[in-house]
Amino acid sequence: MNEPSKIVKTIASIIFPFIIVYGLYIIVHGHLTPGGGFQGGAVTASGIVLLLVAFGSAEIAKKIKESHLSILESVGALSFISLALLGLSTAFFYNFLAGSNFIFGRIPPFGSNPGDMNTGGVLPLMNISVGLKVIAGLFAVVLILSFVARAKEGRRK
Amino acid sequence: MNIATHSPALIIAIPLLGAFLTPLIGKLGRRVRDAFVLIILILTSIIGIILAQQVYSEGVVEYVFGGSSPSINSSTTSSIPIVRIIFEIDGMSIFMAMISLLLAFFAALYSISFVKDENGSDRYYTLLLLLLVGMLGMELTGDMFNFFVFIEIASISASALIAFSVDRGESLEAAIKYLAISSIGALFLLFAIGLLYGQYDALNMAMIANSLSNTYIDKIALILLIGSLAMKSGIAPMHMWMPDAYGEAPSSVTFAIIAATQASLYGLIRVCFTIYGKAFDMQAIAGVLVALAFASIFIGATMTLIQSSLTRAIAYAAVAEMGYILLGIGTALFLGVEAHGAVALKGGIFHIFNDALDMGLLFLAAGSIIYATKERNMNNLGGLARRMRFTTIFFLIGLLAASGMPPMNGFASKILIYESTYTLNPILAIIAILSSILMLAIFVRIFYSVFLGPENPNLKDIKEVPKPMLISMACISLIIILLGIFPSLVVDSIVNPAVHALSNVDAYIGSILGGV
Amino acid sequence: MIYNIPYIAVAALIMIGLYAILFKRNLIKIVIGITILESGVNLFLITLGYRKNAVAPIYTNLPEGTSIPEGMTLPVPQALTLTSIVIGVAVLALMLAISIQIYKKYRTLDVAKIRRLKG
Amino acid sequence: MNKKVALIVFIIFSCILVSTALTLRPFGEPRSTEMDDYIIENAQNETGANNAVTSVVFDYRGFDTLGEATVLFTAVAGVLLVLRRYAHE
Repeated sequence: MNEPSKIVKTIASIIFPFIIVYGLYIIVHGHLTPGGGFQGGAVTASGIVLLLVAFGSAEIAKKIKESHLSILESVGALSFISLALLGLSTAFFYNFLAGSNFIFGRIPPFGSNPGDMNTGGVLPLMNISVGLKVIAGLFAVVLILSFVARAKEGRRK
Repeated sequence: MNIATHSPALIIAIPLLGAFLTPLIGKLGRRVRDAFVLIILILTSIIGIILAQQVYSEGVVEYVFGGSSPSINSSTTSSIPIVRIIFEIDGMSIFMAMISLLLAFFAALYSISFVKDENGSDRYYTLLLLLLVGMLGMELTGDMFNFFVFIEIASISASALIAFSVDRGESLEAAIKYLAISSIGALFLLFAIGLLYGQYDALNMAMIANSLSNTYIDKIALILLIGSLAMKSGIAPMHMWMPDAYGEAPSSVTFAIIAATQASLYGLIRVCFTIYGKAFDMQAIAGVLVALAFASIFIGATMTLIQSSLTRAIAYAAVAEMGYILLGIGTALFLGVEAHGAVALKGGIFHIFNDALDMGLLFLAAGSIIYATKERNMNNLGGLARRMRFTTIFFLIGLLAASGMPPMNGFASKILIYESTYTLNPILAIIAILSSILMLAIFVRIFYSVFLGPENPNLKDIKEVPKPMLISMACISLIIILLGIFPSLVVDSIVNPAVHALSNVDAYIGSILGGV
Repeated sequence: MIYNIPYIAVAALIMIGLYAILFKRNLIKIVIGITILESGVNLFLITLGYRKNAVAPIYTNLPEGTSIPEGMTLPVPQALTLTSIVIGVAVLALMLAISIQIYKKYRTLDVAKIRRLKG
Repeated sequence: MNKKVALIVFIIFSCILVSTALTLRPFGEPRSTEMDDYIIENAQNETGANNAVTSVVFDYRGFDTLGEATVLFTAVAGVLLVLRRYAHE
């Protein structure tokens, strides 16, 4: 396989931060606008996959290992289930932050409103942990598939 | 925080937490991880026992996820529709959950020395715990879509485990077959759930059961539900994945997958008895189920005869055993649970427990043979009784129990099934008994060719398998013999509540919707 | 029958998927068939949630004069579809991984040729 | 032989699907919406989120989402297990 051209690499490195920021925006605004952890995580992971395509898996493999990704994924999953367990004083998955004075605790006025970040109880936190999990998980899958593709190339040469 | 109140949530949360932690714990070394997995499984079993006590004292236990109170209080149910996921645990659910816990625990114990590929064993235990989570979720949930999610967890983890020995082409093939069939089945299940949701705007099983109204769409949904769940439980025309998956997976995995298959069968029972049982006349469906049961018994018994691979032969016998369970359940549905059907239902449900133990023990013994000799073909085995004394005894117990011989537990449940099938039609009962005798003959032949007979010169220096494997086989043999001698031990304490739960649909619906 | 067109599209997608699963011999094409089948089921779920002339159930900058709840689509089918899509991705990833291993082992993806397990 | 069975299965399923599509309720006119209307009206108040879909995903049916995240976790673990020979290159 030929090395991608300089144009591809340059454009990828320019676009990359925008995709990441957009994906993170979708994750943290999940409780206000369309989107959420899964969707934003998929966007962010696709941004990283763009780098993988542009620079090749060998370059990326130097920076990040799939064992790190699987740890990151475990951390995301653990923080999600911990948030669910924290509500256990009432019930599993109880939204214990909604209506409290703590972070994200405000209740928005009923009906149309411009949107307030500081609402939603545990939902934004869950969005973030799921987002982390999805980024790590999807990227781990794509990374290992690219390793397989590279191994196949090696054999042919 | 009261553990008893939250036990329905904890029984899922603890193995899930364990599964998420296993990759991290695995970095600390092999022994720590093995101990960790076993501790998680013991903890889950303790929670299961607490939950069981609650179920047997209260009847039906509900748990509302994310509600302002985990239990349903009757004053609010009338004004607020059921929007949250509810776990609804009755005698039948907890019966299945106990089987799953038992099998998962012994599968893990057996794996400690059985799984030698250290490179992938962290993920192996992660997936084993996730398989347990999937089975428990399927059995305890009272929500249709939640059932779909857990069926997917169970089938994805099971197929990854079947493919564990990635260097064998056969196990990869079995894995993709299992995954493809499971996901097609699950998609049709989801389609049926969508049909029911579009009709009644409800996903809760009790809610749907209460509002079914015998329209054309409901009938289509019933056909799709039964078809997809029968496909997942390996019943005759859709059984082709079962010998592959059971035969090619590592034996400890097969042991756990038996429980996953039975969890799908539990879904089928739940659909037939609880969801559709009240609003629909199930006679026609029951006739179809009995026919499928006979097809399974016939195909299972005849195909066992021509196998040369040890594990595949046992896998076909498992198809036949699935047929016996379905025979009991179909007969019960046909005769009606209030009348003669109660005996059939009791036999069918008791046989679920016995099938798990008997087939499981046979697979574990076969796994020990493969572990010791690295050989699956029965023609290349022989004279193992001299070298592997304990395994021989366990295999003998397993085959006597599986073919329904009197002192074993398989007899206790099969006699109930024969008895009730006889009231349905004497010829059917005779066919069932004859197939069982045929199975015994086949098993005796297998036993002879593997354990007795001339010793193969290549197998001179084999040894008995390590202790954890022997302990798990010994425990299961002990349970089998104990149940054979004192069947009332289990029948009175856990089988009868399950039968009662299935025949009492109004209690199931009433506990969610408040008094009926 | 114009109002039933989305359901016809669902039926068509499921039929295309089934056709690929039943009649194609290439493993990758079977996997694609399962994915198309899944898209059909997802489309079905999302069509169940639509109400005529309704907007998405999001209150941020909601258009003036939207009647609540009749002017909003049903939120539950959307959540179910999201779950189902993620599950589909998971199944797809595992099926492709196993297919890769099968290809490495047998050097072919033709299901008729790799079928060692018979009887 | 096998092709014929597949054809019969395909035809049966097609008939079921088309007949279902024609007998379903009209598109865009849900028959009963009790559960969804409750969620639309109370999501803001009970969960504090403006997005009713997110409140369903993470609050009302949060347990499903835990299952969904678990499915993804399972699949990633499965892929890494199946392709473990290529992992450390």
